[in-house]
Amino acid sequence: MKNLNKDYKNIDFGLNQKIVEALIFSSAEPVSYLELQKTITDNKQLDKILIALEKKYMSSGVNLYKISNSYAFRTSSEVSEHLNIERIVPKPLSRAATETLAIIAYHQPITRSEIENIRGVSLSRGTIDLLLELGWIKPGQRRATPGNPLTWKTSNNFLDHFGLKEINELPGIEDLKSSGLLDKNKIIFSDQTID
Amino acid sequence: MKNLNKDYKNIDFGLNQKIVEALIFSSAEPVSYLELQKTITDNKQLDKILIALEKKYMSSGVNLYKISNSYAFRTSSEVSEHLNIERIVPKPLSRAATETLAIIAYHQPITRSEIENIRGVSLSRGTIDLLLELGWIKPGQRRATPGNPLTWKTSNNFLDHFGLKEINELPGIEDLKSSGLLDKNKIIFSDQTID
Amino acid sequence: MSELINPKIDVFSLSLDGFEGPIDLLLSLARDHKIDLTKLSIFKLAEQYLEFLDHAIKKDIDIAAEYLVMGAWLAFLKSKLLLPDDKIENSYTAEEMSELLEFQMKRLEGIKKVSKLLFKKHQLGTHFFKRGDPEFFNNNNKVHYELSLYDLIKTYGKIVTQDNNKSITIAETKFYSVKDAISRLKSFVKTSNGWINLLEFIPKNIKDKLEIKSALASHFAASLELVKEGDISLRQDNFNDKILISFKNK
Repeated sequence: MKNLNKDYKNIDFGLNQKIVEALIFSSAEPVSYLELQKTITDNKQLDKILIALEKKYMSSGVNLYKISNSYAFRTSSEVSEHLNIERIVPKPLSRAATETLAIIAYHQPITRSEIENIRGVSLSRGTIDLLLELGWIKPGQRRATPGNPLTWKTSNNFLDHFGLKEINELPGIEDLKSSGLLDKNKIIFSDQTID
Repeated sequence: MKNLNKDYKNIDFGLNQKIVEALIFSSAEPVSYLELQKTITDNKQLDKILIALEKKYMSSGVNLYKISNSYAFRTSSEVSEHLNIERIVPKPLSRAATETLAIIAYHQPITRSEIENIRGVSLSRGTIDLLLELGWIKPGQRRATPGNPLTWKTSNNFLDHFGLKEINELPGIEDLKSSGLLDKNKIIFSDQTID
Repeated sequence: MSELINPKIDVFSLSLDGFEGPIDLLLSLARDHKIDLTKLSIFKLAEQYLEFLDHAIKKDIDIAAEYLVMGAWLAFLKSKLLLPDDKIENSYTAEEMSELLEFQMKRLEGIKKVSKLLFKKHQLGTHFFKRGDPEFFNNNNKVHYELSLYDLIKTYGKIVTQDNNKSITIAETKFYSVKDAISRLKSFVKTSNGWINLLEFIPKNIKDKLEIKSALASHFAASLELVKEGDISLRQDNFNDKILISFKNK
């Protein structure tokens, strides 16, 4: 048996790959790395398996997506127009909601009053509520400033929804960064005239 | 273009295979041959695609199954030997359990009778048991009051499930009020005494 | 759809409804007059904003405080631009103020751009799809109960709002029930003879006036019930006379 160690390991790898594949494939929601580790304790092997799976499905109708620290199979964007699947046509969000979502996504973590500051207008009730209901945002740490305001950030659900691996993949984020528009210290008007 | 017919067909075949693959993957129920024909009208090609897909998934963690005249992906039996598969549909938590969990989250550590006090209804035994079983709550210290009642608080599992780093990331009453989750002027908390 | 490019704004037929605040309006004004944000003439923009605001006020449009505050701020900025030497301690210079405003505008414009880019991306459930028929594994501790943070918070919100929490507590009554009166009367069946005043059967230990009345009423109702059952006879010789009970000893 010990002589067969190498072979045995290979068999192990093959089976383990199938297990990981099945675990991710059969789940509708992204499966976290931690979750996968419960089955495949060997991190190195797990990493290899995930790379192998990504390759395997590279040119399939279904692709392996990495979403933050989780993995999910999603239909490939290549076939998107060809699927006659019942689509949930989402109700278009209000301008306030889309802008608020963008502000949270690009400036996270951010407090409510900072959002209001950027938009230059107070946030109507229900905007944060709606984004929370959609599962796209979640509360983050509280600021260590007077009143300890809660911050908001985007969730994995948000990344999943827009097919993003991580926040750095947000469209146009590099431009915003390089032009200094994401600069945290340049919050103006707060102690200025606008409430 | 007509000279390229063969090549063109091949490209077509590849894309069509992806479409069929994606369709079966994303469908909630086995997809019937008839349904697939709506996308791939060429019967011959469709048959070939199905054979190709069956082969492709033959030695995967997920197999293509033919069920009467429909097709579905299912976890392979090889994997299911190692992982216990349950066909369970996630169900929503009962109102009593949700309310109890919410109260524990916001008022922890809290005793059973205090929970009953806030809800105004007595707590059935099963509720705490269920939350305990789900791993969302855990017992805290006993109260130094007559009878030394046990207190309850939320667990790390709870934080994980809701994507929170620490319990104080839970939006507070003020956050709720401004987000519209709570109706203004209707907060009775200030004068509610929880013994 | 194209909120970013406002079709030619006619300043004089404009209402404020279409704008998400004063900076949004400033952006629109800048765009409408093809003012390049990088070569922005703050002075010109301030003038246009104030002109717009002035017009809106004349038209009796309800103007939110935010617009007026910005108006005041711009008027102040304008005056500073006109009188650059005017030095007020602890206050921004005209240049600094212009810069701040420019930054604010550029930042909001940037957000507007990326929010459009974001929603142009393929979206789950519309352009790409998740597994339609998920399977669940027993050994990965997956919770089979669904509960989102939103649900949890919303539930809590409902609990702490009054609507949901109004429970009516009915104080325990001290009234003498008819049922009790019936069993009480029945207990006298064997020991009583002849016509007896109904009042004799009212428990003597009751002190509360209301309770005595209720005992009387329920004993009377009980006596009627017992007549129906054939256990007793009732008699009242005259109106307002005492009510007499006679038990039919079996």
